[in-house]
Amino acid sequence: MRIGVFICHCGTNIAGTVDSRGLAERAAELKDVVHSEDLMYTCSEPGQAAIQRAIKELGLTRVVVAACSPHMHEVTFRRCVEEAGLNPWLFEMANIREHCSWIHTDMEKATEKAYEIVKMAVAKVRVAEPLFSEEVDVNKDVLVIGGGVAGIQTALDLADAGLKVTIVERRSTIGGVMAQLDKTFPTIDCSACILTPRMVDAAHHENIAIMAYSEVDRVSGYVGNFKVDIRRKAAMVDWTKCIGCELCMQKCPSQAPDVFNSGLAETKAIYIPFPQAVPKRAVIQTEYCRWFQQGKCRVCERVCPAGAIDYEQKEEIVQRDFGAIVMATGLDVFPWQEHYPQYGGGQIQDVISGLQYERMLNASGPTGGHVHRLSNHEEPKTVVFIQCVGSRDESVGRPYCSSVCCMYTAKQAILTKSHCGMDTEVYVFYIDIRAAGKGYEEFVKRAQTEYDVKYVRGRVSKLYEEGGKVMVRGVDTLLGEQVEVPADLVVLASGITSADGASSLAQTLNISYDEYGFYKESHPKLRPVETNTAGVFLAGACQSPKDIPTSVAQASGTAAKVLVLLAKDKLKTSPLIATVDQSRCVSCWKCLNVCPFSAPEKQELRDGSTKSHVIETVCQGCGICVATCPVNCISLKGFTTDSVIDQIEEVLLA
Amino acid sequence: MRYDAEVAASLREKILRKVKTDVAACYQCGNCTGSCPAVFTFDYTPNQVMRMLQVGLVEEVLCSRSVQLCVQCLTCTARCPREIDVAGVFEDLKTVAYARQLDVPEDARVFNKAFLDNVARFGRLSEAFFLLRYNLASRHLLNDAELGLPMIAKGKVQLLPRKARGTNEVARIYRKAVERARSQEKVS
Amino acid sequence: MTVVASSQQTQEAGSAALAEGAGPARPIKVVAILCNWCSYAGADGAGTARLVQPYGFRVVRVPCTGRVDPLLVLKAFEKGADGVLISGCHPGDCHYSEGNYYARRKFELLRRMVPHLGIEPERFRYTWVSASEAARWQEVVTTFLAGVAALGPREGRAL
Amino acid sequence: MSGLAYYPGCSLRHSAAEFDVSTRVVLDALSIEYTEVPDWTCCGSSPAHMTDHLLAQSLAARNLRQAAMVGDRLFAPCPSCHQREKNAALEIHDDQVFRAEVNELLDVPYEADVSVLTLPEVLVQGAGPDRIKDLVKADLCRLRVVPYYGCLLGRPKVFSGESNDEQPVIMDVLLEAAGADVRPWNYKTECCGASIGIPKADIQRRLSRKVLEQALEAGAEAVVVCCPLCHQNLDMRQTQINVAFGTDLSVPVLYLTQVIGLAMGYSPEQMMLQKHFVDPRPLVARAIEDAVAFRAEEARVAAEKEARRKVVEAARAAKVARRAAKKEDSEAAE
Repeated sequence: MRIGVFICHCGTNIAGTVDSRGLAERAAELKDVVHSEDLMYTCSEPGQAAIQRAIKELGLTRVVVAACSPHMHEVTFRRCVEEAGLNPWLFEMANIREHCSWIHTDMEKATEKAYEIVKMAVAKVRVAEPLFSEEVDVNKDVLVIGGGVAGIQTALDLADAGLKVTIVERRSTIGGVMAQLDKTFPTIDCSACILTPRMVDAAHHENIAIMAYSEVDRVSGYVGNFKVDIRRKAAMVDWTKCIGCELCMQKCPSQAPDVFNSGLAETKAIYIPFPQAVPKRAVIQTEYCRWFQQGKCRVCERVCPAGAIDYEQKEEIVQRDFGAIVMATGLDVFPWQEHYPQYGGGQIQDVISGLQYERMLNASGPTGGHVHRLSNHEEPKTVVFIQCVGSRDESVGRPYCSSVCCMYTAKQAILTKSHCGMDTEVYVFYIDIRAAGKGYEEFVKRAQTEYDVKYVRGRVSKLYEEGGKVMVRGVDTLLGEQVEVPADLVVLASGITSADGASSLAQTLNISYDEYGFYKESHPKLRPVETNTAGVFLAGACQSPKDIPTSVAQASGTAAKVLVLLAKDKLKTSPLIATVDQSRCVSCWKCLNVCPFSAPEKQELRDGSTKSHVIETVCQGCGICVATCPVNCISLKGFTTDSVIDQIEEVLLA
Repeated sequence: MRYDAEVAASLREKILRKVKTDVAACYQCGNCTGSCPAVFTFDYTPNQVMRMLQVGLVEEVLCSRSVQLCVQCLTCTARCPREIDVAGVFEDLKTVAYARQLDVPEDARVFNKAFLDNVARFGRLSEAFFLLRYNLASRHLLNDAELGLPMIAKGKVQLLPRKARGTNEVARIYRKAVERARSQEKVS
Repeated sequence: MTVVASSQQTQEAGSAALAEGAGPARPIKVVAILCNWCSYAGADGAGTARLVQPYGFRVVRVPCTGRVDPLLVLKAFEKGADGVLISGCHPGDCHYSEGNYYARRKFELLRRMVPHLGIEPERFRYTWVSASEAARWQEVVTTFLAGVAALGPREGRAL
Repeated sequence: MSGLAYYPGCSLRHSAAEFDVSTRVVLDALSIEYTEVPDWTCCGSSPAHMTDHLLAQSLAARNLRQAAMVGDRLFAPCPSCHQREKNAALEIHDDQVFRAEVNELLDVPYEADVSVLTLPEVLVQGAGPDRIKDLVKADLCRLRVVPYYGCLLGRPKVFSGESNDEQPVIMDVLLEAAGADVRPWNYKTECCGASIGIPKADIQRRLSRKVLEQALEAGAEAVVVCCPLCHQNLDMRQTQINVAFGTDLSVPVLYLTQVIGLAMGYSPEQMMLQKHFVDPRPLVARAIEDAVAFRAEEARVAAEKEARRKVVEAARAAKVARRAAKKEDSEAAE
C-alpha cells in the first residue's frame, strides 16, 4: 500500500490559518504514506499534474488531497487520479478549508485539527477498495414541471434537439406569470406578442406534449429512469371534445373570481383564462358552479356545441417514465395584504399590487387598458408607486431583493404617463434603484428625464384615506424631510415569493430548498441549474427571483445541461451502493421493508434458500438497510462500517 | 469631515449590549422618519441619527434636539424593516446625555427636570404645580394659561399638592440613581 | 433579524471560547456525524461564511443519517469520545426521502439509553441542519460543545 | 397572593378623574374585584426612562412591590404607566442580576413577580364581551365612534398581546360588546402629540387635529380613548387647535369605560361627562333617542312585513277554498 498525501494552500484560504507545509511534513510520517507534499492550488492544472506525476513516478496506490470541501472538488480529483490510471474510488478528500481554516483563527490549534482531519482521510483511504460503476440504459424523455416562459423555453430547446418533452402545468393553460404582464422592460414591447407565439410553437411541436390542469403527485426511480405519477385534475370538461369556443363561458350564469386578472374582475364558473390560452380548453370551478353547489342549471351542457361537458369526470393518475426532470414552477406575488396593515391591509380600494396594475394597463385586460381608480372609475391625476413591498423587509420575513420590482415599476411609471397623459403626476418611492441589466439603467434614466417621473428616496410609512384621496406619508431621506403626497392611485411593487406549494413539491422530488421555498442549486457559481439530486434541474424563478431575460437564458442553459446528461445512451450508476453477504443473510427481509427505493429483492439461490439481494441499478446508496440489518451482513461501498470506525479511532487515538 | 472608525465600532458594540439592537443594520430607508410624529421638532431626522451613529458622530447626536424631543411612541421600532429598535436607541442616548450632564437643548431638559423634581418632591406628579414650575423655568409664562381657569372649574387640578407616603423613598431612589449613573459615565 | 444575528455572533464567540474548555487538561473531542446532503453542506456554508466555531469537533461524512447504526455512536463513546453529535436533513427533506425518519426513531431510543450507560445526556445530541442553515450549524455545534466542555473530558471512562 | 391591584397613576387623580371614576364603576358593575395599590407613587413616565434606565425601572419597581402586597396582577388604565410598569416587571423577572441592582435603590426589596395588564385586558379577561353584552341597558347602536389606541396601547406587540400593532382590536371588541357603532379606520395608532404638547404645542396641535379629522373622515361623531394624555390633547386642547388653525372642530372624546358605563345605563353625570371640554352629553342624548326611534322603525317595518305575509297567506287559503268549492259544485251538477 503506497499512499500519497497532497496538502493545498489554496492561496491563503488555507495557508492563512493552517501551516500547510508543516502539515505535509507530519503527514509523511503516517503509516503507509510514501509521499506527501504541499501545493499552492491542488485543483489548478499544475496542481493536478503534480498529483498525476507522483502517482505514475512513485507508483502511488492511494491518494488523499487535503483542500476544500468534497462538494467542491471531489469529482475533479477523482477524474484526475483516474486519468493517471488509479481507480477513482481509491481517492479521499480531507476538508481542511470549510471545516477548518475558514472557521478558526488560532494557527496552532487549526493546524493540529487539520492534521487530524488528514489522518482520518488517510485511515479511510487505507481500507478503500476499487469500485466500478454499472451501466444502465437511459430513458431520453424529459419532464418539465411548470409551463411558464422558463418551462416553455427549456421544452422548446430540448424538443428541437429531438427529445420528447412533457410539460406538466397545474393551471389550465401554459404561459405563467408572463402571460399576465402587459409590456416588458426595458423595450416596452408587448409581453403577449412575444410569449403567445412560443406557447403556440410548444403546442404544435411534434416532440412536446402539454399536460395542463395536472400536477406531479409522486416521483420514484433515479437519474435516467424516473417513474412519475401525474394527476390529471377533473376539469369537468372532456378536453378531447372541447373546441374552446367560449360559448359556455358567455352563457354561464354564476360568477367566480378571476385569478388571471388577479382579482381585478370576475369570470364565470366555467372559464378559459384568456383568449390566447394554450391549450384553449374550458374548466369548471366546481366551488362556484351552480350545478355542483345547488344541483340545478346545466346551462353549459345545453349550449356546448361539442357536447364536451362531463359533470361525472373524475381526476386520473397517469404514470410516465422520464430520464430527466426540469423544475420550472416559477413564482407567486407576495401576499402584501396580510403583512402591511400600515398600507391599509387591502382595505383601501385604490391601493393595488403591481400585477393588478399590469392587468389594468393591458388592452385585453378587464378595463381594456384604461387606467382608473377602483373607487370611482376616474382616471388618476396622481399615481404613487411604492417599492420593496415584501422585499428587503425582515419584519415581514422577506430579507431578499425581488430583483424585478425596480424595473417593472419604472416601466409602469412610464406606461402610466402614456396612458393617462404626460400631465399625470407620478412618484416612485424607492430605497435603492437596482438596474443591473442590459439597458436597464438607461431605461430608468428615461423614466426620470423623458417621462419626468419623480423619484423619491425613502420608504412609505403609512397610507390612509382623506378627502377621497389616498394619503401617502413617507420620507425624502435626501431632503431629510417627512413628506405627504395625496394620491389617486397607489401601486405597490409587491415582491416575489416562491410558487405556492413549491416546498412540498421539492419534498416529492427530494431536492433541497431554502427557507423561502426557492429551490437550491447544487453550486451557486459552478452548478447553477443542477440540483443535488442527479437528473433534476432548475429553470427560472423557482430557484430565485428572476426577470424574463434571465429566466429564458437560464432555461436554455438548463436545456443544454439536460442534453449533456441524455446525450449518452448509457449512464454510469454510482458504485456507492449496498451489497449483501448472502452467506450471513438470515432472510428477515427487514431491508426490503425499510428501503425507500425497494432496491433489495428476494433471490432464490441454488441451494433453494431465498436471500436478500440488492439490485445495483436501483440502489441509491443511502445505507438505511446497512444500519437496519440485524446481522450486519449488508455493507455500503465507500462508506463501510470499518472505514467509519477507523476514522473515529483516528480522531480519538491522538 | 473624516470618519472615526474606532468611535463608531465601540459605539455600535455599546448599543448592541445595552439596547440589543444593531445600528449597522440600518440601510437608510427612512421608514422611521416617515413614521415619526415629532420629527418636525428634530434637528436630525431619525434615519440621520442612525447614520451618525454608524459613522461615530456620537457627540453631535447626544446634544441634538432630536434625542431630547423623541416622544417614545415606538412607531419607528414597530415599522423598521431591519427590525432595529430605533426608539430604544433614542431612549438610551437620552439617558447617556443626562448622565453626562450634557448641555442639551433648552425646553426638553427643563421639562424633564421640572417633572422629576416634582415627582421627587411629592412622590406623585402634581400636574398643575408641574406646569407652573415648567412655565417659570422655560419662561413660557402664559403657556396653556387659557386652560388654567377652566381646568380649575372642572376640578381637573389639585391646587395644593400633598405629599404621598413613600415620597421620601422616591426621593432616595431618585438621588441614588442619578449619582450612580453619573459615576458610571465618568468611568466609561 | 440582524439584531438577533449580531447579538448571537458576539454571544457565540463567547461560548465558542467556553467550548474550548478553559478548565480541562486535554481539549475535548467530539465526533460529529453529518449527512452528505444537508448538514455537511450546511457546515460547508458556515465555513464559506467564515462563521467562527469551536475546535473540538471532527466531522465524519455519511450519505444519510439513516445509515448511522446506533452501535457506531456507542463505539465512539467506547473509544473515548467526549461527545457525539449527529445531524441530518430536516424531517421531510431527506435526500433519500425517509432516511432521517428511521434515524430519528433509532436515536431517540439511544438518547434515552445513554444515561443508563453512565454517559451524561448532554454528551449525545441528534438534530437537523439544512444545507442553507449555516448559522444554525454554528449555533448547534457551538452550544453542543459548550455543554460537553462544561462536563469536561470523559477521562478513563469507557463504556 | 392572588388578587388584582389597581394603579390609578397621577393623571387619574385629577385631570383624568372621570377615567378613574368610570373605571371603578364599570369594574364593580362587572364584579371584577380589585384593590388600589397602597401608597403608590409616580411610575416615572415619561421623563424618567429617558433620564436614567435604572431610575425608571426602580420607580416602577417600587409600585410593583407595593402591588405585591395586595395581589399578583397589576393594571394601570394609563397606557404609559402600564408600559413603564410592564417594562420593569419583565426586565426584573428575566434578569435576577438587574433585580438586585434595582433592590439596592429600594428601601424594601421587590421579591415578587407581579404581572401587568392593560385596562382593556382586565375587562376582556375578567369579564369578557358577553358579560358586558348581558349588562347593556342603554342602546348605543346610533353612537358612531372610532377607537383611538394611541401609541402605547397597541405597541409593542409583546406588551399589548395584539397580533397586529397597526390594527389592534381589543377596544373594538369591547365597544361592540357595549353596542356602539364602531367605525373602521386606519389611524388607530398614529401619535396625537403625546408630551410634545408641553414643550412644542404647535406640533402637538397639528397631530391631534389630524386624529380628529381622520375620525370624522371615518364617519365617527366621537373618539373613544383609553389614555389620559390622548384625552388631554384631543379634548382639552381642541379649542387651542381651533384657534391655531381656524377650524371649528367639536368632537367629543370619551373614555372607553365611560362608553361602557353609559351602555350599562349609568347617567352621563355618573360618568362625569360634564368634566370634558367638548361636552359629549348632547351627542350621547341624541344617540340614545335616535336608537329608540330606530328600533321603533325596525319594529314597524318588521310588523308590516309580518302583516303582508298574513294577507298573502289568507289570500292563498281563500283561493284554495274557492277551487274546492267549484269542484264540489261541478260534481254536484253531474
